[in-house]
Parts: sequence; C-alpha cells; structure tokens
Amino acid sequence: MRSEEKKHKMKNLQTIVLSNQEISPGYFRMRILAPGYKGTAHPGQFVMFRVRRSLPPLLRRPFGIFQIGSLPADCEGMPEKEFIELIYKVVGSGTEVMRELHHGDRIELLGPLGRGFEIDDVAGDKILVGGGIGLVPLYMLADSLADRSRTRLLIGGRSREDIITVTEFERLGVTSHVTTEDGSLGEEGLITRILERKLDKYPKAKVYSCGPMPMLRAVEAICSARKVALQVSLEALMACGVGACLGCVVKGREHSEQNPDYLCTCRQGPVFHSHELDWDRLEKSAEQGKSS
Amino acid sequence: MRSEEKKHKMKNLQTIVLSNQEISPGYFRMRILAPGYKGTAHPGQFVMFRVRRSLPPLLRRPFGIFQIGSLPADCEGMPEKEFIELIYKVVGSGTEVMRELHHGDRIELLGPLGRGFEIDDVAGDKILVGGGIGLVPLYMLADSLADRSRTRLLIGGRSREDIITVTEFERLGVTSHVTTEDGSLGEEGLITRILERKLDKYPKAKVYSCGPMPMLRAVEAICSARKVALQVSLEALMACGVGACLGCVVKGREHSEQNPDYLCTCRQGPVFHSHELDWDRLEKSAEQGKSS
Amino acid sequence: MKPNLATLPKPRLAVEFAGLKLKNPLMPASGTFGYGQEFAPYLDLNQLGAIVTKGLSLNPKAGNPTPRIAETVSGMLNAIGLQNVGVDAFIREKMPFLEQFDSPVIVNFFGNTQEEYGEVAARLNDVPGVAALEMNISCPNVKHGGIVFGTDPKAAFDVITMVRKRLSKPLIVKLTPNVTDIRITAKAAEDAGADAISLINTLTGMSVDVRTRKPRIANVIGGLSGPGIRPVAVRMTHQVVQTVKIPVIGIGGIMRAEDALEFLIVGARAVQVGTANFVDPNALQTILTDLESFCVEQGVEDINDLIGTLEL
Amino acid sequence: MKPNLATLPKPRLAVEFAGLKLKNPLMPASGTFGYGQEFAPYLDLNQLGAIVTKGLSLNPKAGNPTPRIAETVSGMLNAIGLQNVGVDAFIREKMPFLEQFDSPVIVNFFGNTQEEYGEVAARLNDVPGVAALEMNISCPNVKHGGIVFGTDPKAAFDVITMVRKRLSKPLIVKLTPNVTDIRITAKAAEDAGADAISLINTLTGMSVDVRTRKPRIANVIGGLSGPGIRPVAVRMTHQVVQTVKIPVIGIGGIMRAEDALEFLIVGARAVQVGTANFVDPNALQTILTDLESFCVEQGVEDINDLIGTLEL
Ligand SMILES: Cc1cc2nc3c(=O)[nH]c(=O)nc-3n(C[C@H](O)[C@H](O)[C@H](O)COP(=O)(O)OP(=O)(O)OC[C@H]3O[C@@H](n4cnc5c(N)ncnc54)[C@H](O)[C@@H]3O)c2cc1C
Ligand SMILES: Cc1cc2nc3c(=O)[nH]c(=O)nc-3n(C[C@H](O)[C@H](O)[C@H](O)COP(=O)(O)OP(=O)(O)OC[C@H]3O[C@@H](n4cnc5c(N)ncnc54)[C@H](O)[C@@H]3O)c2cc1C
Ligand SMILES: Cc1cc2nc3c(=O)[nH]c(=O)nc-3n(C[C@H](O)[C@H](O)[C@H](O)COP(=O)(O)O)c2cc1C
Ligand SMILES: Cc1cc2nc3c(=O)[nH]c(=O)nc-3n(C[C@H](O)[C@H](O)[C@H](O)COP(=O)(O)O)c2cc1C
Ligand code: FES
Ligand code: FES
Repeated sequence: MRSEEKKHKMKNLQTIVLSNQEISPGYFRMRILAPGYKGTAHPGQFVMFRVRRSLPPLLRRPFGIFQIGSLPADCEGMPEKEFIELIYKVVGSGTEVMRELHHGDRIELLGPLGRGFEIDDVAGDKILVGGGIGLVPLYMLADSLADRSRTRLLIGGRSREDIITVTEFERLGVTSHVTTEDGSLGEEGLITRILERKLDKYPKAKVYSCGPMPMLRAVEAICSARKVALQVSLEALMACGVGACLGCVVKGREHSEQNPDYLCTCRQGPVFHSHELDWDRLEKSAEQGKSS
Repeated sequence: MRSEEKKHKMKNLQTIVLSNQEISPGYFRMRILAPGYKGTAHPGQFVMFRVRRSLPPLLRRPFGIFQIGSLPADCEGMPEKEFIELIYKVVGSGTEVMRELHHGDRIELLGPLGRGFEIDDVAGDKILVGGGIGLVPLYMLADSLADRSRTRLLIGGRSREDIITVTEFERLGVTSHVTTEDGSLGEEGLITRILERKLDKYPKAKVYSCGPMPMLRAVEAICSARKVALQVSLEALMACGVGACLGCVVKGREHSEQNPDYLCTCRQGPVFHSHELDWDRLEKSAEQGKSS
Repeated sequence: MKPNLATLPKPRLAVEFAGLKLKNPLMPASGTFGYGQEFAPYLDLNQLGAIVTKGLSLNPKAGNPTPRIAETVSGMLNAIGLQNVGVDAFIREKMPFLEQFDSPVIVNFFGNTQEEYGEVAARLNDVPGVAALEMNISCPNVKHGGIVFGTDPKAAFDVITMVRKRLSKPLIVKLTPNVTDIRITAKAAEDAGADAISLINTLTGMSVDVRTRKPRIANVIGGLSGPGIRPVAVRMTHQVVQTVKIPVIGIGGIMRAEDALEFLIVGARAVQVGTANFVDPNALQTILTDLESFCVEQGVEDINDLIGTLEL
Repeated sequence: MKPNLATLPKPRLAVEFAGLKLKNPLMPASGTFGYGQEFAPYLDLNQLGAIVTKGLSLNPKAGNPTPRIAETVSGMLNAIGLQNVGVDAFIREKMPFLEQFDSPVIVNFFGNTQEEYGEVAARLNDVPGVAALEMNISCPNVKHGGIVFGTDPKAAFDVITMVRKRLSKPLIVKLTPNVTDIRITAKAAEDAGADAISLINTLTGMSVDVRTRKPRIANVIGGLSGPGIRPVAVRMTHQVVQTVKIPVIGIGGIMRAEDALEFLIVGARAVQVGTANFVDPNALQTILTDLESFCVEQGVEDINDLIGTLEL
C-alpha cells in the first residue's frame, strides 16, 4: 500500500521548532510541532523545510521524516502535541542556518510529500540497508513492519560519528549490523559485504535501501544478480517538491531521447522499485550533482 | 573639539547583543557589547549595524549611539564589559530583523563613525531640539555638557508613544519640554513653538537639533532669523558609512553644477553647522528619499 | 488610527486586456506551475487571474541532463531544457483537467524553427478552453546557427508574423531580457501583430562549484530567476510600457504583493509569479490576499486605478 | 583528518597580466573604494593586488540628485552619476596619497565624447605611479543620441582605438553587461588594442516605492550590483574568456573567497570586489585570508594553477 495523495487542500504548515540537538558531530535531530502528520505520513515520505520567510536560503530543503510522535497536551482539554523529527547532516548553506535554530523559532513545512515505501507483506524477511544519513527513512519503515525479529538493519558509514540512532532501531526489535570504513565502529569495510552474507542466509528477503549513490549502485548490483526485490530511496536536487519544476528527475528504465521517460524524484519517488530506474545512467548524472 | 579620525586600523567589530527590549510600541532599545567605544566615541557619532553575515539585509543600517556604559566584569581579573546602546524605531526590513534579536545573538558593528557635535563652550545655554527618534544623539550630547541646569531639551512627536527616554535626560539635570501633535503628552502642537519661546528667553543659546526634515527646516528658519548658532544631525540613505559610495551626499552652501560642493553625511556629517548646508535644496531631495 | 479593513468594501481586482477577462492580475509564470494539476492540492485554481502552462513544443521533449537546478543568492539557475509532453499529449491528457476551471487557460509554447512555432500555434488554435497563447521566443533558431529568436529583432518579427497568421486566439509574446535594448524587440513584437507582451524570461547565468570545479548545472549555462533579478524586470517592464501600445504583463522575482505592485505601478496590466511557487505552493494565494489588503489600506477601490500610476 | 593548515607552506597568490604584477588577484571595483584613502583606516592597502580608483572625467562632475541608492534583494541600485573630482584634481590631490603604496594603482576613467575619453587618458599617461588605466565604456555618447558606448560595438571600437593612440600605459576596458552578446563587445575591445578586459559593470535596474509610487532613486534607473547578479557575471566572464586572447578580470557580486574563485576557475586572471566593500570595509582582507586557506586546503600551491581549470 502506497501513500495516496490527499484530497483536501494541503497547506504550507507554519509551525515552530520544539528542539534541535547535535546528536553526533555534524548531525542534528530536530523535533518540530506538526499537527496532522500522525496517521497520514507514510514511511519514506519527506518534507520540504523552510526557515522563516525572507531569510535565506531561498528554496526549501528536502528531508526525510525520521519519526512521528506526540507529547501530552500543555493543559487538560487541549489536543496532544503531534510532532515529527528530522535528522540532518550539516553540509551547506541551508543546513548551516538550520543548526542555529532553537526551541520556539518559526519555520515552515510542506508535506508529507512523495511516494514512500511499498510494503506488500508486513511480516516477511526484510533487510534495510542504510548509508550514513540514509538511515533516516528506514526508521519509520522498520516501525511499520509486523514481525521485526525478521528485520535486519545494515548500516554503514565512514567513521563512528556517522553511525547514528542504531539503538533506537534495536529498541524496535530489529537486529543491527554496523560497518565503518575506518573500522572505528562495527566491522571494518563496506556494508554491502554484510548484505551479501545476509542474502546468502535469507535469499527471499526484501531489501530496502537509502544512502549515497555508489552504495545504492552496489546494493542494486547485488540484488539484481540474486533477483531479490529492492526498493531504494533516492536523493536529488529539488526546487519545488511537488512535481512542477522538473529539477529532480531521474531516468526511468524505458527512457530515450525520442520517448523521454523521466520520473520526478519528488512525486514518483523518492522511493522507487529498483526495476523502475535506468541504473546505468543514474549514477553518472547523480555524481555530477554532488560536490566533493 | 570634533572627533578626530583614529590613526590605528579600525576593525569591523564582531560582537553580541546583550539585550533588546521594546520600550514603547515600535521603539526598541538594544544594548550591545562594544569594547573600545568608551572614551573614543563622541556625541553625535553613529555606527553601521549588521545582522549576522549572510542574513539580509545586505547593507548595514546607520544608527546613532544613544549611550555608552559598562557593566562589571563576569569574574574578577577580567576587564569590565563596555557596551553601547542604540534606540531604534521599526520602519522596514532591516529594523524588522533587528527586533527579533536576542541576548547572545551575533552582530557586527562598524564605528564610531562620522563627525559628532562641536561644543566650544560646555557651560553656556543650550537648547536641544529632538523630533521622535531624533532624540537619540542628543543624550550623549547632554551628558557631555558641564552645566546641565542651563540645558533644555525640547522634544516633539506625533503621539505619546513617540516620546521616549525623557526621564533619563531629566536625571542628567536637563529640563525637558514635550509636545505632541495629538496632545496625548505635554503641550499640543509642534516643538518649534516652544523653541521660539525659549529663544525669546535665552537669545544667546546654542541650538542642537535632530529629527525629521520638516522639523529641521523649521528649526533652521527660526535660528537663522535670530542669528542663533545651530547644529543639525541629518539622516540619509547610506551604503558604506565611510565616504566611499557617495550615496549619502547633501548639497553644501556653495554647491553648483560647475562647482559641485557635495558633503557626505557619513563623513563630513551627520552633524553639520547649519550654515554649511544649502537648505533650499536640502528639503526637496530629502523628501524624495522618504516613503510615506 | 488604522481603518478596520474587514468592514470596508472589497476592492475590485478584475483586469481586462487583449480580449481576456481576468478575475485579478495574478497568474503563474510558465514552467513554474506544471500543467496546473500539480498545484491543485495547494490552492484553488479558480482564484487565479489565469492559469499558464509549462511551455509546449510540437513533439515531446526530453530536456537536459541533471543537475538541472542550482540555488544562487536570492535566485536560482535552471536548465530544465523545456522538457514537456508535446502539444498533442497536452491537448489529450492535460486540457480536460484545466477545462474544469473558469480561470482562463494561457498555453505557453515554443519551437526551434519558424515552422514548428507555426504548427504548435495552429494545433492549439482550435482547442476549446484555451483562452490565449503565450509564445516563448527565448529559444534557439536551429536553422540560423542557434541564435535565439528573441535576441534578433528581425527573426522575432518573422516568427511572430508567421504565428499570427495561423492563430486567431489572442497572442502574448514573451520576451527574453538578454538583449541590449528590450524596446526594440517589444516594438518588433507589436508590429508583427502580438496582442500583448509578457516579460521577462530568465537572465542567462552560470555558477561553478569551486571544489569540483564543475558548473553547478549540467548544461553549464542556465536561466536565472527569483527576487534578485526583480530590478532588471521592473526596469524592462517600465521601458516596454513606455514604448508599445499593447498591454504588458510583468514577470520577474515576484515573491510578495508589494513586488507585484511595482510592476502594476509602472504600467503592467497583470503579472506572473514564477520561482515563488517553488518556495511556497500557496504563494499566489498569499499574494492575492495581501494585494487586496494593500488596496483597502491605500484606498484603492479598483486595481485599474493603480496601474501605470508611477510618479516621475 | 584535516591537515594542519598553519604548518603548510603559504600558497603563491601573485598573478601577472598586461605587464602588471599583482601580489594577489584581488582588487576593489571602481566607485566602491573611493580614492583608496577612505579605506586606509580599515585595511592595509599594500595587501591589495591593485588599487582601483573611482571613475574620473575631464572636468569635475556633480553627479545625480539624491536618493542615489536603494537596497534591493541581495543587491543594490545606484545612480551616483559618476560624481568625481575631475582628472586634474585627482592627479594633484589624490595621487600623492596613493603613490605611498607599492600596490599598482589602476585609474578608472570615462567620458561623454571620444575626445573627452582621449584627453583624460592622455593626461593620466604621464602621471608616475599610475600603473594602468581602466576605461569605463558604460557611458552615454552625447554626440550620438546618448547611446551608451559599450552597447554599440562600432562606437566601442572607435573610442577604444582613439584612447589607445594616446596611451602607452596598459589599457583595461571595462564592459557593460547590458548587451545581447558580450563576446562581440569583448572582441571589439581586443581588436581596438585593449590589453585586458574587465567585466561586468552594473546591470540596469529599477525599483519602485509602492506607497509613494515613486522610483526609489531620483534618476529612475540605476545600476544593479551585489551578490544577486553574480551568476550573470560568471556567465559573461566565462564567455569572454572563451572568446578573446587578452586577460580578463572578473567582477560582479563577489562577497566571499568562494565567489572570487568562481571567476578564477572560469579563467579570470584577477577579480574586483565592489559592493562587498560597503557591507564590510574589511571585505578584501577577509577574502584574501580565506583565498589563501582555500588554496592550502585544496593543495593549490600557486593560484595560477587554478585559473581557468573549469571542468566541462
Ligand atoms: C527526498 C530527500 C530526503 C532527504 N532526507 C535527508 C535527511 O533525512 N537528512 C539529511 O541530512 N539530508 C537529507 N536529504 C539531503 C538534504 O536535502 C540536503 O543535504 C540539503 O538539502 C542540503 O542543503 P544545504 O543548503 O545545507 O546544502 P547546499 O549548500 O544546498 O549543498 C551542499 C551539498 O549538498 C548537496 N545537496 C543539496 N541539496 C540536495 C538534495 N536535495 N539532495 C541531495 N543532495 C543535496 C549539494 O549538491 C551539495 O553537494 C534528503 C534529500 C532528498 C531529496
Ligand atoms: C546617521 C544616522 C543615524 C540614525 N540614527 C537612528 C537612530 O538612532 N534610531 C533610528 O531608529 N533610526 C536612525 N536612523 C535611521 C535608520 O538608519 C533607518 O530607520 C533604518 O536604516 C531603516 O532601515 P530598515 O531596513 O528598517 O528600513 P528600509 O526598509 O530600508 O526603509 C524603510 C524606510 O526608512 C527609510 N530609511 C532607510 N534608511 C534610512 C537612513 N539611512 N536614514 C533615514 N531613513 C532611512 C527609507 O527611506 C524608508 O522610508 C539614522 C540614520 C542615520 C543616517
Ligand atoms: C524551472 C523553470 C522553468 C521555466 N520554464 C519556462 C517555460 O517552459 N517557458 C517559459 O516561457 N518560461 C519558463 N520559465 C521562466 C519563467 O516563466 C519566468 O519568466 C522566470 O522564471 C522569471 O520569473 P520569476 O523570477 O518569478 O521566476 C521557467 C522558469 C523556471 C525557474
Ligand atoms: C556605488 C557604485 C559606484 C560605482 N561607480 C563606478 C565607477 O565610477 N566606474 C566604474 O567603472 N564602475 C563603477 N561601479 C561598478 C562597480 O565597479 C562594479 O563593476 C559593479 O558594482 C559590480 O560589482 P559588485 O557586484 O561587486 O559591486 C560602481 C558601483 C557602485 C555600486
Ligand atoms: S522538485 Fe520540483 S519537480 Fe521534483
Ligand atoms: S554612506 Fe557611503 S559615502 Fe556616505
């Protein structure tokens, strides 16, 4: 079941930050008051985040929803305070501004947006493969699965600072496996090695992945060689988040100059079945977009 | 004695806001940590104020220095905390951003800038005429005078909300006279009526004035008719504050197309002897600059 | 004391030009509002002065490789490459949706040859529900060394003349700002039979990632839009209003009602809002509300009383 | 792990072009740095690659009425009207100050006729301490209906040729961006004997106060500068570098070291910093320090190894 577009008019939510904390060097967790998200947002969906009107950056920035929750109401008779949490890495001008936000600061949210993960059997074997900050959308996914003892989280990063919130996954009953490139936490090496090991053991498992393009590319190679179902959550530069600017497109499997088959990451994605995408051309254009 | 240009390299001061409070509807008083101002800034000088790097507005905004002071050091052995205070009225995009600043927010100050008031006899009769926010530079002036029992502050505004900090002047020993256009505080009417009355009584008094251009124009007419010495502090749109952009010019008495005699408000001013200026052409161009 | 805005009569915002009746002078700019449908969840399309579609070509167009967009200081560069479904698919698949609304539909189109321009216009001419066409002349003329039609007054005149012959609906010509004297192209458009002029399209710009040393968009050069370019757009709108007799639509960096007012005051009959739709899909709605408040506050009973009232 | 920047050798920042030796590629843009003196309290003029003066004319010029400046979104409009003390007063009163520094002094100048241009150049030609002239061709030609020299390639060629005849010092020609194809003016300047090209001057723009309905600057139209225009400046610099053989100086919206690097990477030999000096009189100093750090961090030992390294 995929998230359906809502029929009523969606509004840009003008709201406030509840908290914003550095959870690991360069990684922040922000809790935002977000009435209306609970029960409507699906695992893998995202929001377009904007700091207060008139402040740069001009364009909103896309962030996956890490978790949705609620706090008791301030006083009796009032509704409980629903919130969402984002986890973000400071990488540029927008996230630099975000890191300075405090409790009570006004911000704007558009969302929940996009297509989330499709889950046809909530109880089967599942392998979630996250790279660094790519673990964000996997938490709600894990939380929505029925039999979490059959869910494995494989999470890789450059160094121990890049491995975040694993204990929270474990609290869901998920087994986790960590690798770091420098060996400072978990096994030394790439997470794809663990993926192969796990697929040897659970060859019918479904794989869900989010992370940097080289990792996704490797995950796709492994899964397609084994004919294992894979869904990936992609990142792309986005201006609008609603399918209007065509800035975030990726090439679909059937794409050609004559018969363009572009898919909007913001609308047809960010989660795709791996067979929907043209993997050969995906990697190249995605790398052009990233600075070192 | 006029403020001299300092010989050592002046730096853009990167500092923090100590407090920022609304003292009357739309009027704010901001205290800023400002080591180096005490003893160097002269009455009538100003600063160019900038909110943190990368935030709009792009250009700095000029504000008169209301007062300079110091707080005891945080701990023994540390230097005392020198500060300056600004008082500003929220009128547009820049002051809208300023009103949101809190204790601890980072800002930048350039200054003290410009030529302040010239005071050749600290003890004679003095009449200070302020219109609304134009009272700001007069406080340090009053404070620097020797015999404040011979100093009168005349302050006019549209309504009672526009009359600020009068009690602080009175604490200096200055006698104050207030008028408002709607009669909500002090006498109803314009401050220039009081000025005429006072000059009848103290015909040798020196006059110092700051406020909106129509008021300055009227003050000038009164003083020139009576051959009374007048210094005025002008406002102008400023980009640089250091005499480089030539955006803030006013026409000097001798100005002509062939022999341009433009004066920079930021450098030759903001305080001018009234006889330095071309009053006929001053009013017209100044009004073009102001929106309603 | 401020008047109580709520009790005052609502200002009239309707404007008319080139045979079009608009409920208000606000519409989206082409390419920033998809085919309308993308924004239907966010605002009531019936509240818009008009709906302006993404630019259409004779055949579907794939557009440029990614990255296609980059944020700049108070602006953005785009090189989408005019990706679109093609005129026939548009008529078949998108028009039925747009026809539901009573706001006039203005269809933006382009070509790479005179013939393509003419052919697209002819196909749209008979489509019910299309109120007017907006012709984007910021496209390279592949038969003449790729020189952009809109930067060569003669080529602009010729291609507009050709389109005019095949079109009976109102024709709005959208000018490129990348010229020495915008008045010359505006005059050429008027002479060739345009019913209205809209301007500006994007300024060409470029941005470099200084760490990778690569252009930040794959196409190297892109179009700059957003609030940073507004002064250029207001200047050109002012110049064109002073030059031609046909109505002018102002575009460029409108984020707020006050920005739209700059264009109206210099004499634009209507305005288009582009990049602002990306920043906030409710932008047009907010601008409309604020425009109304501004009129009430300033005692403007009819927005037409405000158009062209620049005091020089 | 990041290398300890302090212990690494300092990168070489010196650049050479048109016979000029600069300690580093950074200089102020004309009209934003006065005659140098205004900034002496804030930075060490000896640290600049060069000092560029306010534009000079044959006779003193009064400039425009006020208001002359207005802030726009990420930019500013100015219509100072080229107020200056005139070339003779400059030589007499301002040069003695500037001669104290070992940074080359580049004198910007302009005229309203070919003859005025030629005469100012001739008077500056013999002044010791003047390292080069920068010729601003964004001025109206009063003998030809006020068309700006720099927007007419023929007029530009003629006036540059005339100046070239009367000048033996290096000649930098500064281009206006308000043209359809900047490559054509650049080529005309090269053909007429310019030793280098600098670009861009301001984009013409306008802004309206929507409450008074008056233009926000008295001259109605002004020049737009600041970070918002940088993409246009980078694009034009890229185009000109690809077109001419003479060296190019990049200008437009440089606020930080990374902005300067965009121009250097596309191939500018040096850059000028304008509006940023208003925002912060220490701007050039900060940019210099950050440029050095960037080179160290990126392993660039000589800034010349970075110039023109755009990867296409
Ligand atoms: C659907 C989606 C979900 C995302 N979820 C998260 C998340 O949960 N946590 C998180 O930290 N980040 C997430 N991202 C990436 C995040 O959007 C970018 O890191 C952010 O926009 C960078 O903004 P900036 O202004 O700080 O950087 P910029 O100054 O804009 O750019 C800095 C670097 O980040 C890259 N970048 C910029 N925008 C994007 C983008 N939209 N996608 C990918 N890379 C980008 C640039 O290419 C550049 O290399 C997500 C992106 C998408 C598309
Ligand atoms: C030497 C000097 C000292 C000043 N001291 C004070 C002071 O102590 N307290 C105070 O509240 N204000 C003072 N001002 C005025 C203050 O600089 C402006 O109110 C402020 O810059 C407005 O910024 P803004 O972005 O909020 O308004 P904007 O959006 O820039 O403009 C709003 C309105 O303010 C006018 N304005 C903008 N800049 C100036 C300016 N530099 N001078 C005059 N009017 C301007 C505009 O014309 C417009 O009508 C002083 C100005 C000068 C030149
Ligand atoms: C992503 C994007 C796509 C655009 N596509 C088109 C188009 O297809 N046809 C067209 O005439 N203009 C197109 N434009 C130009 C806009 O319609 C508008 O003229 C320009 O963006 C300036 O307005 P703004 O500053 O409000 O965005 C596009 C602009 C953007 C940003
Ligand atoms: C207030 C002001 C005055 C200027 N005066 C001159 C001038 O006298 N001669 C000239 O060639 N350019 C002049 N310029 C243009 C600048 O030198 C520069 O080309 C332009 O501002 C773009 O650079 P920036 O965005 O870094 O400011 C002036 C610019 C400003 C803002
Ligand atoms: S972000 Fe605009 S179409 Fe996807
Ligand atoms: S503010 Fe720039 S010269 Fe006075």
